[in-house]
Amino acid sequence: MGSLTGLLFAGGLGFMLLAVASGLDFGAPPMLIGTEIQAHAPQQTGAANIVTSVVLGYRAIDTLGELSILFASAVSAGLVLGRRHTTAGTQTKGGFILQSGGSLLFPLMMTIGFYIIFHGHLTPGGGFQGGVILAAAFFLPLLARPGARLHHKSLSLIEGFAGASFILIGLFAMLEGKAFLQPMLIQDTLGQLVSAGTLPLLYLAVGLKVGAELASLLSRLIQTEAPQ
Amino acid sequence: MMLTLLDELLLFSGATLLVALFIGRGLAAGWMVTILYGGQLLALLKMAVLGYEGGTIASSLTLEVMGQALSWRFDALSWFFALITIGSALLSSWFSCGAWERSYIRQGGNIWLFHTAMALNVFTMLILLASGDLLSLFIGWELVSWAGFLLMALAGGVAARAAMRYITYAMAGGMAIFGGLALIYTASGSLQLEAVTTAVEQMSGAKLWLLVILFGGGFGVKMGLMPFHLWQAPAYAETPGPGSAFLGAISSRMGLFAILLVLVKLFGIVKIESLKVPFTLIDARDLLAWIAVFTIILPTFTAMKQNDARHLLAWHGIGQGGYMLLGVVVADAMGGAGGLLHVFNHATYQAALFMAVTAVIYRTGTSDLNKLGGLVVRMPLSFVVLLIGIIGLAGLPPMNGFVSKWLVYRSLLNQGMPLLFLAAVIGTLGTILSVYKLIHNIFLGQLRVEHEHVSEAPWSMMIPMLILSAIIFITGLMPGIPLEWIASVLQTVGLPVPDYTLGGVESSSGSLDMIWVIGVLFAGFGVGALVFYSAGRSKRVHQLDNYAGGHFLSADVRYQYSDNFYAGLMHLIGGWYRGSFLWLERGITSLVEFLSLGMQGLYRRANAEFYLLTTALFVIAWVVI
Amino acid sequence: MISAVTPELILHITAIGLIAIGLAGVVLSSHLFRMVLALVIAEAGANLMLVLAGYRWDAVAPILTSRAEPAAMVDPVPQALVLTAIVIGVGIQALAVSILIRIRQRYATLDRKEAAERMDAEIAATLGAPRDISQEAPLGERPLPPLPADQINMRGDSP
Amino acid sequence: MSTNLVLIIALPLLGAFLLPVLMRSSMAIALWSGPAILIYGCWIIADLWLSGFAQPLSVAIGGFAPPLGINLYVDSLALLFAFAVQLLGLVFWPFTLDQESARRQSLMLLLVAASTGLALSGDLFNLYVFYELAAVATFGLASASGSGAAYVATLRYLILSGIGSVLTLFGIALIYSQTGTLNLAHLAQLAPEQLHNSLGLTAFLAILIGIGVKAELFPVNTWVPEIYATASTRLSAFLAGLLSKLALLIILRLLLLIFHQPEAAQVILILGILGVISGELAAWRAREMKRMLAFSSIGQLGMIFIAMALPDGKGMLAVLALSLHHLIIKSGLFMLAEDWGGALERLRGSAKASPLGAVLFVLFSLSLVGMPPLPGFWAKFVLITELAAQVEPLYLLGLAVFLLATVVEASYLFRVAATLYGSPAQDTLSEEIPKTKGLSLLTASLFGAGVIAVALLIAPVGDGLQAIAAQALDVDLYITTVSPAVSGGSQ
Repeated sequence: MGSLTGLLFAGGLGFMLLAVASGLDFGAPPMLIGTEIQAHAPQQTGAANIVTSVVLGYRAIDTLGELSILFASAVSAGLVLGRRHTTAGTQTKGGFILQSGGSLLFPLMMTIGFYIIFHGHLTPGGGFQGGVILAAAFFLPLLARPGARLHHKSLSLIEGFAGASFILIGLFAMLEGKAFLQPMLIQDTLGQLVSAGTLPLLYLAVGLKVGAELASLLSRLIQTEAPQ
Repeated sequence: MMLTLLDELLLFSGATLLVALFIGRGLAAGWMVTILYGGQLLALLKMAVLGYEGGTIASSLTLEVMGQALSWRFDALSWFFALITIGSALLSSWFSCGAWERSYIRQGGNIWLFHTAMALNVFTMLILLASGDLLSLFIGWELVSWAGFLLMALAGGVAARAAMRYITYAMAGGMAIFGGLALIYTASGSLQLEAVTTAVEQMSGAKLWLLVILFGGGFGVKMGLMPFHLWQAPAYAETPGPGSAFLGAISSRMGLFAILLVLVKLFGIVKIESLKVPFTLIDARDLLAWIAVFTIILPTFTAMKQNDARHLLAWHGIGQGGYMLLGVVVADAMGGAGGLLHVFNHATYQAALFMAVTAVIYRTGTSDLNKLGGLVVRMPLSFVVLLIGIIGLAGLPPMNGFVSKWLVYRSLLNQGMPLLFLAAVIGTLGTILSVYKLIHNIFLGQLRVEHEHVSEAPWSMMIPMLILSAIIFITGLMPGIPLEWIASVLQTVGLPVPDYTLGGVESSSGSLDMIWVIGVLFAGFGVGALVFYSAGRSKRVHQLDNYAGGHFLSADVRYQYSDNFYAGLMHLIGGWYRGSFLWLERGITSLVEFLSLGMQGLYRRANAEFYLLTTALFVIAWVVI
Repeated sequence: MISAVTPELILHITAIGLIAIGLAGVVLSSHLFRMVLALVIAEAGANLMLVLAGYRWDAVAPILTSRAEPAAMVDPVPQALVLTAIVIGVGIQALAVSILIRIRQRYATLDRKEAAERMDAEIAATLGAPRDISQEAPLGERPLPPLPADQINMRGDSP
Repeated sequence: MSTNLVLIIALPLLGAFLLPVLMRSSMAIALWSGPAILIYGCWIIADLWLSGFAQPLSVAIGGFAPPLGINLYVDSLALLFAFAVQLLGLVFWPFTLDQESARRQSLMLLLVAASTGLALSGDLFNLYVFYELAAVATFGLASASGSGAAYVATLRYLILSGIGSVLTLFGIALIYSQTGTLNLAHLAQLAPEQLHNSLGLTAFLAILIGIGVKAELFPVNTWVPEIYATASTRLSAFLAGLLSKLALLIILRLLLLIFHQPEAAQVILILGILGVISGELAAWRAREMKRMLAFSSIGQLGMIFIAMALPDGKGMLAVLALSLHHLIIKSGLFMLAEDWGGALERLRGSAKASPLGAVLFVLFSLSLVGMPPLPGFWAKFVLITELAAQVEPLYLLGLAVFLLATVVEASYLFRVAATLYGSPAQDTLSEEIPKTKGLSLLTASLFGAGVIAVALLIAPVGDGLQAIAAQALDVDLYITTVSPAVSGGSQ
């Protein structure tokens, strides 16, 4: 009875929302700020990837907030899980192929991760995507050797300093008399690797932070495997 | 800044509070506070021009908060009520000093809290009486409510529970007034007193009804009007003795003050009369009158059943409030004067009665009417005080209660309201019967063995009681003294003024001259005494040197029947007022409890996501469709 | 305007359908982990809805290249927003999962009702108060007490 | 210096990122850096206020003029709440010295930063981000007590809040699809043409229900009694006192600036009335201090929602007054509950052992009930005069419910007061009676002193609040201050 009601209500809400959404002019968005940003982004941020301009320029504080959320959830997970470590050493290791595959892939994934981070202002991708790949790179060996442990101390160092450097770059702009998180050092080299001023630096911070954050989250989860 | 006379009074009263608060633990604190009450009385008497000639004296303190101007001032109405307030506080406080205070401390009472609470009550009442606009009226009202709560609750135990009950009623009343205030503010955009009149002019019938119900109900709670009367008797009775005297004398009259100010002065009786109860022949004014009459009858007969002297008196206090409202609602010259005079008279005899009972408790340790008796030989002066008090309460000559009740009856007859008159007379009958129970069970009949060595109440308690008795008699003899103040009050609230003389009132339909009445009465007494002393010779014997039903008496035989007093009458009428609206209170309590249980279930058994889904669905459906 | 199944309709159906499925899942599942999974699905729906907001017919990704200017680019803002929203979602999910692990360790159950029961019992035990729902009146007495008959003496009967 | 304002968001974040690292090297620096940041935040705001802050200003982050970039909108209202955030963050600072303290303090700083952002931000999506940040930090802090009950309560809260976020995000997506902008001022300009239709209303309601989770809106507030009973008292105080008000502030801003349709107000009114009824009645039977406060806070927030639903922003002053009043009172009461938590029966006779605590409890209760001349009375007075001025019967129903709820409120609060002053049960030893003491009593006394101070200075405080409310109501001022200008429209 209750479940049927729930189902019907969910369906009803879905249809209602659909009816509302069908009033939208799909495929021809008003793009009030979108058009403006497209027009001004190259001059104001120097990044070829306009999404990057938005993420690190126009809406940089959103990005800061989102980093903080990741950080908050990592810290909270630390609070929740960190009380008693149940070592997972008893688990069996992966086979030879898994282990050596993990070791082999590690440098490759690191490279790809950093490549994506560094080209975030030019091509699709960026700090988040690259950071996730970095985290995956660290995660692979953990899967292969469940007994192994990540170095939490250095991870938290990276976490802290990467996040801090994002803010410090923003504050540095204030020292220069500009606004907080205002892009600086914009050269007229649109489309090249060294362009877009401080944006790649921000993305590097984001990438490191995301990587460290996710890696520490995942390793915590794996280390606190629930007992029977 | 020049201090006005009102400022002086309020400062004096505030100073009393501070003295009680900070040095109330000291030895002579009670005396000091009493002297300060005397000072307040003097400060009030400096404003006597209000009582005799009318006019207003404003306080120099004004405030403006959130666009609302607050002001305070005194007029004849305030002055009259303030006189009773301070007078009863002075005498109650005097009564509490010395012997009573020591015994209270011995029994573990906190005398500091008691004095502070009394002083706080007086202070807040003066603030209420001084209110110069509706907002300050409401502020004063709430302050008085909470101050009263403090005084009622401080004894703890049963008293605290009674006080809890009181504060729930008082909050409900306060919120009704708050709602009424909001309605007036909406209609006229202001909370000055004149705003009420303008608001009333504009309002439609339904809104006006609502307003009358809100204000009448709100103020009525404090007066103990039916059906909001249940809280009052236990709350007043369980307060420490002098506190009972003070509360019983004046506290619930604050409700009458507010009714006089808002409903009579600002609304106008005419306006109230114009509100018809749908489908019947009566109007709002008749409704009020009938509520008043039922407030007279039911609590009075409930009082008759009480076995605790304090509770008995407290129930009567509720009933007597009905006479005051009845007089005021009839609103002709005699009725208005009678109602207001009864405020004064009631304060005097109620205080005296509570004090006498407290004196008995002080000596015997009980106020249980079934455990007392025969004290007249041990405490003759207290007996006299109680006798004078109950004559006043019953409304018999030569005491002051007679005058005010006579005026009310006269006005009922003059205005052609025989049914109301009849009902009021039934109430008086009940009063007479029950006060006889009071004096009989305490003072008459058999002296109990354990009370053999009881002595008269100490002078610190006796003097205030005697002063009150004197006032009761003198204002009974010369009602013109208070009537002079009441004339200004009536003028202030816009009611007609009777022709009064020192001995009573004069009117075409019937005059009363108490000096003459009492003269005749005393002549009669004299004749009686002459007959008594000349005809028979009485002989004083020990109470056991006697016989009943053919048997000689011994100490273990009870020949005073105080249990199941008025058994026949109770059997006859007991059925139809049993419970007396208790069912209403219980019903509301149970309803709230039931709803509360449901709400907790709502939160505890929550499938929160389901709530969210449902709400989202319904609100969106509501706006989309 | 909806005469046939148009592409935009399908996309909207998908997005809102995901939200509805997620909502239904959260409401209906009796297992806490499934509730978290349903939440993930609902979030995916909301993200899809967000990214659809910037879609334009016949437009390219908002990246400037050396080639000639394209006719139109899609709105970059929703893409940035959805990036943020996804990461937020990931953070919350990770936290939820770690809490789930702890609940499993403490209560050895992830059943929604059972966990709620256990929680209530534990709250009642730590606070030292009976559960709110119990039939006893608070503070052991009715809050607005008609005083016991002997104290209030309403009936006036002799004790 | 208005540009410094961004520091009150940035510095706590910086501190939060670095605290765990710092804790490893120097305990002392780490311990004091958090409070130092908060004190600096207070100072920045106080400095701005004292240097003649009169006109609201808009701070563009990253130097991008709105509506392209994100801006902070700083008016007196936002500044007031931002100040309250810093101050309460300081008051409720988790001064503990254990293994977890770095994490806890770091989360607290994140919560403070997020709350400040909620108060100041002028961008819809940015508000959402800060809202989520506050939520995640709250989850972390709520589960930090480490009991199984806390975990379950947190997870239930998390899922409810997550669903709410989905709805909010959906609403934002709708708004963006319709208008193509996210800046509040810009939206306020566009709203009359584009959002005053069923689509706009749906978006608003979705956001309302989503954010209502934090604002304790009925019926998405079922987490309240669970979380408040399991989380630390200080966190409960922060959540009940401040965070709920910030969520409310967002809803208020949206309502005033963008969605001033009568239907939106009506939904809020109905939910508010239900909230008052359910909260106050449930509190009436509560058998435990923290739960009682939790339910009572639901009721109080329902009252604020009723005030918010008044048309044309008439309830602005009432919302402000009630919010600030509730903020002070509930914080104080929760501080008392820190020692007086647990069954109410245990409190019998506590007044003897802790007279100050009992007096404070009575003071807070009186103010909450609305006894003149305490500040609670004025807050309620402002509300009921506005409510009575409405002709629609629903508002009058709200008025009646409000008045009746006050009676219920008085009844249960004073039952507790009577318990405090009653005599202890015979078989309890005096050591068993809980006593208020230490830091929590001190904090509660501070709040008590605040209540008395406001009561004495009610006239200037009232004037100040009226000025703040008038400024917050001025939609044109908001738009001209931010002055979002876009040259081109849709192509």
